[in-house]
Amino acid sequence: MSAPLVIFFVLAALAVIGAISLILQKHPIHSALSLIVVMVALAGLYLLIGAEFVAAVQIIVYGGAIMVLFVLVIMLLNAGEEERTNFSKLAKFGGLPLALALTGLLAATMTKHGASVANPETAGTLAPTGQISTLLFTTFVYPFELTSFLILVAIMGALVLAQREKS
Amino acid sequence: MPGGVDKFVYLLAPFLALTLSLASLAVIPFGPKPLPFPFFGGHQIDLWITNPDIGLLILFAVTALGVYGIALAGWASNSKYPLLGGLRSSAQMVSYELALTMSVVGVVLMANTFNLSRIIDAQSGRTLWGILPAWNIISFHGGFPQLVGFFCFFTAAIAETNRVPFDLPEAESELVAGFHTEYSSFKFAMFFIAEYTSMITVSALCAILFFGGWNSPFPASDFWKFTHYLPSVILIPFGLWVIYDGIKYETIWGRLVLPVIGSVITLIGAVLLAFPAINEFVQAPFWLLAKIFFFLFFYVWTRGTLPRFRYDQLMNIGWKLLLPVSIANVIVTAGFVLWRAGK
Amino acid sequence: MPNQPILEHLWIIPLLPLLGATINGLFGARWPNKIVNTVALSATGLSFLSALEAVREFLAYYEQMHQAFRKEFFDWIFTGAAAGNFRVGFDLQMDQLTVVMVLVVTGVGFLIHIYSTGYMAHEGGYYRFFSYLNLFMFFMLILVLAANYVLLFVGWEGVGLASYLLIGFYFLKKSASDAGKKAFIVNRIGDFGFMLGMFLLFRKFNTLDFSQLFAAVEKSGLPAEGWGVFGIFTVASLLLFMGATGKSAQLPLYVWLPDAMEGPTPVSALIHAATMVTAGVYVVARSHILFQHSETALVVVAVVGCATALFAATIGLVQTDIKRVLAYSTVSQLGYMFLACGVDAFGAGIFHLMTHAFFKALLFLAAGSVIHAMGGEQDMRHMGGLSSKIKVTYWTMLIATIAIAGFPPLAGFFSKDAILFGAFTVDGESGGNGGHILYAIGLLTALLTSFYMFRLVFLTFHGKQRYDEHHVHVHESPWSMLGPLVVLAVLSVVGGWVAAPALWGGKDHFTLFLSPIFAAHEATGLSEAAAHSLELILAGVAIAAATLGLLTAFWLYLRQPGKPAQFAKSLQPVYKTLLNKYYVDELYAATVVRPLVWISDHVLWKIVDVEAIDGTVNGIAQGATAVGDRVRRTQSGNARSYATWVVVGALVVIVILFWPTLRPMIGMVTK
Amino acid sequence: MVPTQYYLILSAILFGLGVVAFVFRRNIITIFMSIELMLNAVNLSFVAFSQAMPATKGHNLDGQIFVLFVIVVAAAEAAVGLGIIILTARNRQSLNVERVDLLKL
Repeated sequence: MSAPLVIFFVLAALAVIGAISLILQKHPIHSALSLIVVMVALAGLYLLIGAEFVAAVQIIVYGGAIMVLFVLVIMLLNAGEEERTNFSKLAKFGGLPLALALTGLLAATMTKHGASVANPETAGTLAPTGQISTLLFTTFVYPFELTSFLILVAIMGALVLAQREKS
Repeated sequence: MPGGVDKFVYLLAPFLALTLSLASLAVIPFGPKPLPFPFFGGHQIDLWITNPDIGLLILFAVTALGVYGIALAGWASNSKYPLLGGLRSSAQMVSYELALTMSVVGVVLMANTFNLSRIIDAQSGRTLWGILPAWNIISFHGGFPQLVGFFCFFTAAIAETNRVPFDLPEAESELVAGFHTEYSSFKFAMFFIAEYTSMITVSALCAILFFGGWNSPFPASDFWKFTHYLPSVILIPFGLWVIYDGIKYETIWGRLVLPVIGSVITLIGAVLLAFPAINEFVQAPFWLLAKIFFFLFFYVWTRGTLPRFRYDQLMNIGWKLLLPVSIANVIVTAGFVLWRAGK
Repeated sequence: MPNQPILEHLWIIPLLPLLGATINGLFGARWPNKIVNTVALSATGLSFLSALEAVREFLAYYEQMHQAFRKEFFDWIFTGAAAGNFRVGFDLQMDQLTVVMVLVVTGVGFLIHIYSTGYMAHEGGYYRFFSYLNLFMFFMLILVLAANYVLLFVGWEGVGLASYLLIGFYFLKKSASDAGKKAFIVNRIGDFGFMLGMFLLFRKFNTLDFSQLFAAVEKSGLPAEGWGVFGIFTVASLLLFMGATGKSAQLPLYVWLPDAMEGPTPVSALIHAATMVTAGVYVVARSHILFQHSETALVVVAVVGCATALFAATIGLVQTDIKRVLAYSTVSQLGYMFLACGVDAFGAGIFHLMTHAFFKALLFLAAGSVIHAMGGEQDMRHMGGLSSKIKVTYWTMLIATIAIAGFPPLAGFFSKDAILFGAFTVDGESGGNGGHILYAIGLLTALLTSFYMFRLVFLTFHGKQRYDEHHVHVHESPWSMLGPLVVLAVLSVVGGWVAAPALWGGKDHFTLFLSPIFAAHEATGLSEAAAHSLELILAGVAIAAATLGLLTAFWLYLRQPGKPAQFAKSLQPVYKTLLNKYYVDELYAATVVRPLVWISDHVLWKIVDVEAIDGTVNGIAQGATAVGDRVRRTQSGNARSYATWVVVGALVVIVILFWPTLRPMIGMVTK
Repeated sequence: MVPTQYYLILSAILFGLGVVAFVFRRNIITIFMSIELMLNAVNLSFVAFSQAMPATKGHNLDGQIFVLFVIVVAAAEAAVGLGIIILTARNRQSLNVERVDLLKL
């Protein structure tokens, strides 16, 4: 068993455990921490794949910004443990089997298609970060600009939502 | 351990803080050349732990995670002052991280890489007709002097490390001791080690990104060879002064230890004098450490000088001053880089 | 070509009354009677004048063209070639037939308008009455001027509407509104046939324009259909005739006319005696080419007309309501006209139509005057001895009676004589003797007619008065009413003289005038002289019959006033039957009305409407509500349920997208 | 060298776990986090594919670019979503989605 595989399995186990604990934890903060674990593990996987830049961005944006926001909000709203209501019978009984079926189907189809499209020759070629920026500013420049607009709108929306109305 | 705390998180917080800030040191290169003499059977040892292509990014990633230590500590303490402290720190760090990252982009543009050692190499040489070292802070070649960038970066860095005048998370006058009110003993110590470590990291970053890293300010020509003896010139008198000062120290313990330390320092200076090879090797780390030392000094200096900002001022500076200015800096620099590339 | 100021603008003639109707209808309510009068009378009068002018111009025009004047004003309906180029224009036409009709309608109409101003003076809804009356004039003129069946049908329905409105003029009286409804509904039955006939004709000849249609008929080369052949012509003619029976109150659809007497007397005079009820005759005459192509149709028309004539006359014998007697006599006279048409003596029919318009209008108006004098009393048993008190009315009425009874030299004699002659000679070549039977019945009817008419006169004006002097203050009507009476009386006298020369071997000018339209048929297999002598004989016989009737009436109602009652007793069943009009209304009620009501009530309303229609609609509504109730539960607002639904959706999408990939796997799993 | 399928299966599992979290947690914030988890799972598959796909002009980074976009969108989403959450919590005094079911704020 080669080193990458070992690393992969360690990280994968980490991620899965984190996700499970995200589900099982009672307190949102704990869920948030579990999610952070998942994200870090994923960042590691990205590094393993060879997507350095994505890994870094994953940590910086997800770990450093988004999750911090989550934690911040949780602390701000002083969210306690969630109350275990079960108003939705559908979710209570139908949720788990459906989710499992979905997972199964996804795994099956993706592996099939992954096998069909993946070709090992070129696999794993490490992509220098420079090329990403080149692509980003040439091929994908319009989507990129669009995302900037998206962010602008998001900022305004967040401001409008979060401000207390002046009385 | 105070009652009613969330034990796991309460313990996790300081560990997180410390590990992350120590980890951030891992990517900082202290010198270009590996140790001249091999260890462990021919293994050559560099002056850095790792030097990845995206070193800078990784650094930011790790520092970005650093906020959790404080925020979680504040929350886990199950007490209102820490909670407020945690809130403040997380908000503050998230806001200033933007300015921090933005202000660095200029440098990255000029060096065209995230790799720290290569950034430093890009600053070797002279600028302005050889008068000045080609440090990003003043260099015209390859781009535009990052003066503005530096100020933005340093301010943001101070805020990022929760130091005066941005130390609202631990503002004694308002929140007893901020996020670590409920901490004591080594957990408390961990927080402080973490804080100072991140100070060091940030200072190192300043030196590397804007002040030419390990490049000496003097030209590399033979005429300026004598500057290579600066280390010993500084170390030997300092060591002698330590010995002298130690002998007439109050406590017996001091009288024993200080002279030893002094003599060691003096010895190092002497060794450097004696062995030019080692001296040459030491040049780069020396300058880098000197710069780091300067910034640490600056930290303490500002702490002794400036009063603490109000929270709204803090936010205003972060969002309305630093961020726009750094973005403008990026734009200008990018323009210059383009222009230079065109030439 | 002489210039034709009016003829080129025929639309003026119908438009004027419409104008009057509109103005009165819209503003009359606030106006004093004078202004209403002015508007209504000027509208009708002007249209009468313009009609005269139009006729003059037409005659001049006919001198040169020798064809009907026809003008298309605008397209009303035009479907492209896709729908068979069905064109209905607002086309008016003028020919001899139209001339007669237009003159009768406008002239008599004008007189009756004048009369109404006096008669209705004290009635409420004065403006309304005149508005309706003008409206009727408009539609009637459209009817007679129309140059195609559809436009004619517009007028046809319009006069039906006007008659409905006017019958129900006293709509607060239940009997009146009922009568109105009855008239309307019964007419619908006829119109149904009429429309079918139109559809059939269009289907066959692809046009409904008179000139084109008849031209097509002529050159379609289709053989005339003999007795018992039910070809296109027979069916179409009979369908049209069905409409005619409805409008002209023939068997079996006559029932509405007697009840229509609920309306004001001028209305009875104008609509239900002079003009509208003759529309059926007009239509038959107008479509005579169709009828001539079908012996069956003609026979049917003749038989129906003849039967109606006798039938109504018998009923008229015993009626005591003065207006009802006249109503039945109207029905009977209309029967005469149809008889004429049936025996292919269209000219005679139209001739009788004209004369009848004169004296029947006069009769009604005089009756109205009597009623006016008696203060609303209509029962002849409560009259008598009025002759000295209301002289003008008496004399005019007497003239009219003599005219209708068919004494020479008054109008009725000539027209009736022409009809009888036609009937007698109809089957000259075809050796059958159906014509003689018709003739016999016609003669009998004539006898009865003169009998009940004189009965009416004697009961009303002679004998000792049977009313209470103190309650009823008898008074002569104003000249606004008497004037028209006199004019009509004169017309009733001279109206027939145009045909007089026939008696002494001359030509019947009226028939001559119409001859361009009705190919004048001298189909009597006899020589000129024989025909003349025969005519004289028949005339004599007719006079004899009329005299007989007169004498009988005189003997029964003046000499021996007790006798009628005795007869009534001795002939109880007959008398009762006649009094109750052969129980026809009851029969209809039993066979048609009650079943219809029952079906409408128990089936159409309680089952179809309530159960089926409302049931369906409400069912749909309730279904929607029920479904909504169920579906609403899914919209719980509970995000977790939504999430689960999303998962379901995702599953479905994946299965659909990757079915090809999945199928083998499923196979593996199942294996 | 790790086969691409492993990554894909892992991402599928993570996604499924995210779904489960979405369905079974009541706390709005946690649900939001589970969405982020799902996004991450998708990102992983993106990156895996970008590594496995045949290279175009040297390297094939489309997958990674997509990931970047996803992250940007996620950031925007987080900003707005958390704003909404704060507002909701203010008005409802509850973070339980099952208590916030009026389909309006």
